[in-house]
Amino acid sequence: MNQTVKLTPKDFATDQEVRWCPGCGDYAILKAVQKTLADIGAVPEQTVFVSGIGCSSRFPYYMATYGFHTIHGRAPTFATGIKLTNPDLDVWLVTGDGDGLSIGGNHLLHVLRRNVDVQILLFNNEIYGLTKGQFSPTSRVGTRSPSTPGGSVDAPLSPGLFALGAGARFIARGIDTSQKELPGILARAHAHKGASFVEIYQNCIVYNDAVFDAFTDKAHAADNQLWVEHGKPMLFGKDRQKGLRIKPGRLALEVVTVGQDGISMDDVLVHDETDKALAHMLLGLEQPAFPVVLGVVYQNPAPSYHHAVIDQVAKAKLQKPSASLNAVLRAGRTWDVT
Amino acid sequence: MNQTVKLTPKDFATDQEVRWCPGCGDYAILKAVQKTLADIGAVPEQTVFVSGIGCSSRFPYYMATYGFHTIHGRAPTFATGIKLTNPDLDVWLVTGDGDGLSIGGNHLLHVLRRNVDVQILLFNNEIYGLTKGQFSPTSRVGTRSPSTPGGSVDAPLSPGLFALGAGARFIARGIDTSQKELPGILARAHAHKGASFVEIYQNCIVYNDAVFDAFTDKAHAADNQLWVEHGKPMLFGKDRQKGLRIKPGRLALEVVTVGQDGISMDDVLVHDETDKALAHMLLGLEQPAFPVVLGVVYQNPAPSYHHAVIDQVAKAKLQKPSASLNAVLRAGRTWDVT
Amino acid sequence: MNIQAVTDRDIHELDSVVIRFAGDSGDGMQLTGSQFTVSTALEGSDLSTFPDFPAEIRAPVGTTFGVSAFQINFGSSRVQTPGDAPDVLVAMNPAALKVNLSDLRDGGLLIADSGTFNDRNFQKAGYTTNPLRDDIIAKYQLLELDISALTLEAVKNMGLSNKEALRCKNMWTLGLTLWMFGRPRQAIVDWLHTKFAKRPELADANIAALNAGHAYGETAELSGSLRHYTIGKAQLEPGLYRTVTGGQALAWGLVAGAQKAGLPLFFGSYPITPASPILHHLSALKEFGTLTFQAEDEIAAICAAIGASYTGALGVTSSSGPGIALKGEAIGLAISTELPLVIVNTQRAGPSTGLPTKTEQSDLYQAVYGRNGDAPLPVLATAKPSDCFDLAIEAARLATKYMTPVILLSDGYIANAAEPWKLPDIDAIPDFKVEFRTDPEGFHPFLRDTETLARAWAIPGTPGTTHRIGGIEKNYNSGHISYDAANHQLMTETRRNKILGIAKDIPLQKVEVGNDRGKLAVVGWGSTYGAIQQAVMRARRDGLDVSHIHIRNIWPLPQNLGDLLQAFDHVLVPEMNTGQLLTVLRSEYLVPAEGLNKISGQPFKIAEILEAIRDRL
Amino acid sequence: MNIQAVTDRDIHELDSVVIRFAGDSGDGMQLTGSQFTVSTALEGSDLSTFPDFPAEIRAPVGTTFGVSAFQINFGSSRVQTPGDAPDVLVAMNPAALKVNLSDLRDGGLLIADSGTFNDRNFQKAGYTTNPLRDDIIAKYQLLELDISALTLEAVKNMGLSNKEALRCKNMWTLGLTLWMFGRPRQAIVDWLHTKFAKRPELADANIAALNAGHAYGETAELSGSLRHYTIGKAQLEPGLYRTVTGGQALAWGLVAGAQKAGLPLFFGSYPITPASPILHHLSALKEFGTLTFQAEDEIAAICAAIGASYTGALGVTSSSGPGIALKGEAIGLAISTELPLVIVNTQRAGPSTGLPTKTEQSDLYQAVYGRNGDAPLPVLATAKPSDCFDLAIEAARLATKYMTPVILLSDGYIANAAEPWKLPDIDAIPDFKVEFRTDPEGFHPFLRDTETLARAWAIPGTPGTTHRIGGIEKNYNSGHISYDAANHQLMTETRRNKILGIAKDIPLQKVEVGNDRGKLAVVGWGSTYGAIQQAVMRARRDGLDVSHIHIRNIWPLPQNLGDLLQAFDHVLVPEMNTGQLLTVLRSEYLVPAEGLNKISGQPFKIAEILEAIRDRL
Ligand SMILES: Cc1ncc(C[n+]2csc(CCOP(=O)(O)OP(=O)(O)O)c2C)c(N)n1
Ligand SMILES: Cc1ncc(C[n+]2csc(CCOP(=O)(O)OP(=O)(O)O)c2C)c(N)n1
Ligand code: SF4
Ligand code: SF4
Ligand SMILES: [Mg+2]
Ligand SMILES: [Mg+2]
Repeated sequence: MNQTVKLTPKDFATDQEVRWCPGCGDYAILKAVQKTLADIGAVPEQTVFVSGIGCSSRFPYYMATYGFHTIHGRAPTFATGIKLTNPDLDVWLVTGDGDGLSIGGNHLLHVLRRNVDVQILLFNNEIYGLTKGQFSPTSRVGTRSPSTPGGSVDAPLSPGLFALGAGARFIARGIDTSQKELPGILARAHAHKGASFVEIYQNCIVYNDAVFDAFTDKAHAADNQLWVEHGKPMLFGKDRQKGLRIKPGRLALEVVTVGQDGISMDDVLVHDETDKALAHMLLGLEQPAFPVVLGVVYQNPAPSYHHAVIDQVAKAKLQKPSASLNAVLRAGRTWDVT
Repeated sequence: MNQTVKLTPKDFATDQEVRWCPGCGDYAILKAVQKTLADIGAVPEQTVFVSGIGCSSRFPYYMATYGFHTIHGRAPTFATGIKLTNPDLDVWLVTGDGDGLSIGGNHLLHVLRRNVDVQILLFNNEIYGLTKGQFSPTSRVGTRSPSTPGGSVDAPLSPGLFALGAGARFIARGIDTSQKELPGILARAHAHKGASFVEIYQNCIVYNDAVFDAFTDKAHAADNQLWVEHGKPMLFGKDRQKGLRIKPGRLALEVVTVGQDGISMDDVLVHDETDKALAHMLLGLEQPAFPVVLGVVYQNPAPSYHHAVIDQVAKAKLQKPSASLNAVLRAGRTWDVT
Repeated sequence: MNIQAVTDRDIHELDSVVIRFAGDSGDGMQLTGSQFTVSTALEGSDLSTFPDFPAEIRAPVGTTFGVSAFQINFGSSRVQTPGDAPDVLVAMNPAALKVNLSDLRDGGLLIADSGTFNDRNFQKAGYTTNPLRDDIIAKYQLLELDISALTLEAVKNMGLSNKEALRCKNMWTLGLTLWMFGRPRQAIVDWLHTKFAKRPELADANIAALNAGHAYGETAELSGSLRHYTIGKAQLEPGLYRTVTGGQALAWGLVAGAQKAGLPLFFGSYPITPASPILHHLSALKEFGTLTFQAEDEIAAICAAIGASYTGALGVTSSSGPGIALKGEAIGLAISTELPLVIVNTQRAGPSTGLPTKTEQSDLYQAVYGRNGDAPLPVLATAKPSDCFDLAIEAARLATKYMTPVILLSDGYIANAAEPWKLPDIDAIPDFKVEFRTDPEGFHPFLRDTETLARAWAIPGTPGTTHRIGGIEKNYNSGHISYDAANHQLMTETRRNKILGIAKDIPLQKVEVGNDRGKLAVVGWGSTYGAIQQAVMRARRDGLDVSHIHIRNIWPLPQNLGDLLQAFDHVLVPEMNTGQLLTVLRSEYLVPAEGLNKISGQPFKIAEILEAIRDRL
Repeated sequence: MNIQAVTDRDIHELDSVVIRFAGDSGDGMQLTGSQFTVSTALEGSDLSTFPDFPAEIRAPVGTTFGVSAFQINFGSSRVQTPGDAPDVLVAMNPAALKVNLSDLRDGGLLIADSGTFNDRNFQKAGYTTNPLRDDIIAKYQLLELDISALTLEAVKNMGLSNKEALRCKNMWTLGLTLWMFGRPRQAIVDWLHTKFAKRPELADANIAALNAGHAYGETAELSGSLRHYTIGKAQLEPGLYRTVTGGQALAWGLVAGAQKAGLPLFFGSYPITPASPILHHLSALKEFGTLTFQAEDEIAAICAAIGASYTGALGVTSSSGPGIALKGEAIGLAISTELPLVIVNTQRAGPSTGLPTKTEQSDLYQAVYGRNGDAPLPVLATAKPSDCFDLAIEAARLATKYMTPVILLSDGYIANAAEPWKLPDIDAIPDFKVEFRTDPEGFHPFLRDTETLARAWAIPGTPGTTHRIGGIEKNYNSGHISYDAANHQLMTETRRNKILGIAKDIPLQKVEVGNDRGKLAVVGWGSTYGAIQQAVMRARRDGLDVSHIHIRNIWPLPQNLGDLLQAFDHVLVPEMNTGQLLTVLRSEYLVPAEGLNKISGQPFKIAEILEAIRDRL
């Protein structure tokens, strides 16, 4: 599975004209993914992109690999069949907040629970783009959309907390425009064995423009983005003077400023991506009181689903080396008619 | 909605012969539910039991209230339509680990996320009873069943953690045979406004007998059941000398014995059912290292879905008091043909 | 008018014109078209429109797959279709020309914005050279105008960015075309004022562009090709009119249906093209007590609606083919529990995802036969936008009177097309108030009305009638679950007879045009209505013995349909599918009907059907 | 034998007997029946069985809805059906009597365990007095034995609890019946030893009971009603035989089909009655490399299977009506992407949840027509258990050769019934190895074989053929997505013609029994095979001009079927539904076929069809 010449991001682009709206965040993600594949030395014919339906799910058409643009919400199930049939394949799954969390929530739940070895990229634009802008399960309360002219009333879902509850063992977050960090996160997702879940905040310029500005635009980025790294103190802010610590005596986090009221560097919590309780807290932090936690928030690997499945087949083959259907049919009670 | 004569549990039983296997845990749950309805003074015609498909989902036929035995996995969606249409109704939802977490996982997710005001009882017997014993999403790894003669390999889901990740605001646990505690838990679920989720460990005597013995049978009960109560220290064990405390300096719990190596009553953690982080830890505790946490683990109310939905309708009616369809049709550009 | 006369020898058509506006998704062609429609309607012309937009939300500028078009056919005679071939084509850029030119009829007028005809755009559209210099253009009358420049000129120093200024191009174009056909501007001026209430400078600029385009037509020295035409008023029935799309009419019809049934309306849906407009319209009609529930998927949408019906509302769900496919199991439950439910399918081109923004009639099999078990239900199909209103009410009537789910078929063309609609008086529509069962005496949930066979409907909250229902077979005499063999036979036959009995309660099949016996009957359903009718009318003018039969009740079929079809030597069934109604008619009546099948995602042209008629007579 | 002769004048039937074992779910009647089947088969009788169990897993003891029954028809002539009416009824308790007595033919033998005929059980069964003392019993030959006591006696001092001891009742009964019909015990003794290997005391006790029952028949002084009968061997084709159920045969056929195609088998399924046995059988055949995936629901099951096919496996999914309903959208995708897939539907009584454990043929509409869009696919239907093996292989052949999903219809009766099966030699079955596309030269995913119209199948992992597919319409010449109108028409017609073309590749329709022209053709499909054939054979013996036509290829239909049907004056179509194949035949061939419809969840009786034949001749 190793290749001779190193491929470039361009080598992963198809000749198909990209059909997203000008200015759509999907373009940036496409760029980051193509760069990632080049960086990790992916082999095009060993790589499969699977998606459901939505603007985001158009993704496979633009990757010069194998691709399957399936039906709405079901991508995880196709990916499971693909991976079980040929575990050598490197399977990427692209979905949206509607595709993956509305109609497809159950399949996402079970692909994570089973820990199928695929990289799941959820493009979260907090809206249904392709169907012209209805609110989605991640839309904030009050979202005005064609189906909610008076504002939506459904409480939004947190993709990260949902994934954690589903038993996900790799949970990361990125931003469409964070070209510096995104490829690294995607590479880690790829390196992780088992299901990896990456939520990418993606701007829908037509139907939900600027929903993420509070933490994505230049002005607020530093004070509202906390990029976590395993083993490093969780610092953020313009001159990284702000940090997170455990509220003394409580099971909660608080924002502190190093150098203020006796807070020293040692008070700042060091990120442990293997700590599930910490992951639960970090994924649950909400603006404006807290920054948005980005990067690899949780990783705690376990054997992939296909290993166990294939082991059982291997064991059966070992136990019955020369398995013959003729023999199976003739096992048990038979009689001769002459 | 108040009644004159107080009804007894018997008044909530139908004339239909109960069709579960002799010895099935469902009988005990039925008994507890009928008692609960009597205790809370439920009004039969104002009460609706909705279920999917499964042995557990046969439940409505045995309740002398309104009942809808729907299709597999979809009960939460019917319940949502029922509650929105008539919010005065008291809606109970009965599902199983297959009905609610396998085919129905997505609907359970969204009914919890939307916080629809229904009581959800999930009978978890860790097996598909009605279809003769295949493993379910809560079956432990290695479960031998007709579809997994070599043992199941899928990692099981934790219903409680799943519910928490879905945004549930009331999460409780009980045992079919815990007739002492169950009615109280069900009454609290009923009192809770919004979606309440109750997982009930239920023994399937035919296909999964004794899976819960490790903590349900007399011998092990005391040392393996931790019944939590808001504001009370989390103690368990024969003479309630064991307790939970936060591992010093860590985001984790540990079992301590009061009176041993300097542990005093004050070290034992007091249950705070409004603490989501604590709930996450309690629901994640696993045997044998920890007891099974039972009772109301988490409650943190928020307005029910139907309020917001109906408020919007009310507002619209206020704004357009004498709404006339004739007027709507004639609004905008019209012309006369003479 | 001469740009018509060139080809069309059919005098009745002389007084109608077909215009197509085509441009980039960003050029606002749908707005241009709909505003032209409004002012045309206000002038009392009959009209029919056909918006045709791309699947992509907003494809890259200048690409062929980003081209959006809007066609309108208007005139002083009955129009009924958006017209086979445009007489006038407005191409705002080379890509629009590339996609649409072949449709322009020979001798037709081509208006092109030369301002966009540059090398970058040629290349994006896949041209190597300027197509306007191509020989093929000779077939047409070309009018080249630098609309871009003219627009910029018109709105300069009005404080707009260049981008904003260019956005006014469509209004300039609209102004010009309005002048050509003597349509007034006031309605559009008013509309622009309200639309841009918050940004008056934009309103002013757009109005300036509109007027400039109009003035240009009036003053400019132009080749004879561009002249001022007058189109008389159409002979429409007297009354108050508005234009309406299928999506609007269907939403309003559902509200009316619920009112007539005396029930609250519960609408459970999950967005899908081209069905979403119904959800959008109803979401804005909450003042009627309508509950709209955007569910997590199509299954949740229908199940919530069934739950609502169970609780005493008129449950309605709406989707398109792929979404309806997901509802099959739940429809079976509604049939088994005998609860009222309206299921709207706005059909699109399939199979699978297919062509979401293109129209087709290929879900008839799914509607009539597409369920497990013996699971019959009534199926209705709308013929045109205004028809959606009437049939939505009829669907509500049948659903509540017979306690059954009803499938109402529309399609992407009907949903988006507009036509003039003589406004009904809601109060004059007879109602069909539902009476819930409240008497506990002798009640069980499957007690039946001896006449309709509908079961008793007692809803939660009613004292004394508590009961349990579900999808398992029920005892005919108690409603309790029953595994009895004879009972299952009885219940299956009862469910079947209940639906077949509806045939007694629906209009007899009438002949739309022509005699009720003869050489050829052209039998249609759904949105082929206009094209078939025009084709049959023209054929009859040419003296051909042909009749038009249009079926609204797909199942059960009208009682007299069999005899009617037997009375013709030939039966031709044009459908936008591979022959689905055909199967039903042949198996029901054993008539040797043959199909005329178009599966291109485009509506039939009158000429296509006319030709098929001629071939057979 | 005389207990036969009483009513049946049909000499060919004299040498066959129908026994029904009926008792409580806990009484082990299914075991008794299947063991009786084995030893009967070993004696070389032809046989057909009908297990009929309740929907409840284990209903409360003694209730009528907890009654489980097993019927076997065996004899020296071709048997084909489980028999219309039992000659011998074994009733282990009053509830079993209540449910089954009416089926026992007049003069038949009733064996009742008087040990269970007490007031508590009478009341549970809904009797007020002892039914054995009722007048109706006079019609039958009653043999009252306290089987409970006799069993306890037989196994006493063997260290069993009373409960365990009573569990041996069924073996005592089996022993008695084996004696009656001269069947050997050895096979059962062996089986008991292996079954209770871990608890030898139970094996011994059961064997003791078995022998005691047998000895009782031999020694006891009995009324003439109980005699020792001998039933000759059936004239079956020479060869090695075993008994097989439809579930087993289907699972094995799928494994064989994958082997013949040279592909790994991927089976994605979600449990549902009565389809689950296929999942269970395949889950135990991992040594063949079979992957079985129990998915979270039916949609996940089929989508995983499609993903597997996309990756180069033979994807298979299996369910029953309600589950198949959920797969409709995904089937459309498999049709649109033209991937091989086998979809097995083990039909049950509907609509909705219906009667899960009862059989029906009411999903034919769903199979042939039940999708959105023009979405044709081949549909096959099995006639009997052993047929499942052959058609599973045929389904795999068509799916891979034509790159299409194939629906294979079975039903609950076929799935659970057993019949003798002449074992095929797997190696002698011709294979149809798949050749994946590996040549990048000129490749695109929708390149077609000019003959079959199947598209090129290149799988992930293959260098140089990377490509993208999906449910949006594809360009005929490049496989890229295309919204072009003419292309959609071409692709739709191509998909249609590909499926219709399969008619050239399937057997011509043959006549099972009788002439290929004449007065009446009885046309059947699926599990009505045996009943129709027996009825037609009997009618012909009575000199009636009737033929039996059995259709395995439901879609496309055999090329000669139309002409064949035209050659008969009357066509009668018996179906366990309200007339579904009937619709297809009438619309395809315009033949005035009429239906004979049974929707009771029970298989047809020979007499029912025979009567319908007589009525028409
Ligand atoms: C079965 C089915 N239901 C509904 C649709 C319509 N549909 C297509 S994409 C979509 C939602 C897309 O939202 P999301 O997943 O967030 O993707 P985005 O367009 O925002 O990237 C819907 C409802 C469909 N194609 N199929
Ligand atoms: C659409 C559909 N798929 C599958 C089934 C078969 N089925 C009925 S119940 C059930 C699972 C029941 O398991 P659970 O929910 O745990 O209920 P239990 O019987 O264990 O109480 C299944 C798979 C069905 N009835 N409908
Ligand atoms: S609609 Fe939104 S998400 Fe879709 S392509 Fe356009 S900008 Fe992107
Ligand atoms: S199968 Fe199990 S869950 Fe179902 S009724 Fe029997 S014991 Fe209860
Ligand atoms: Mg989105
Ligand atoms: Mg269960």
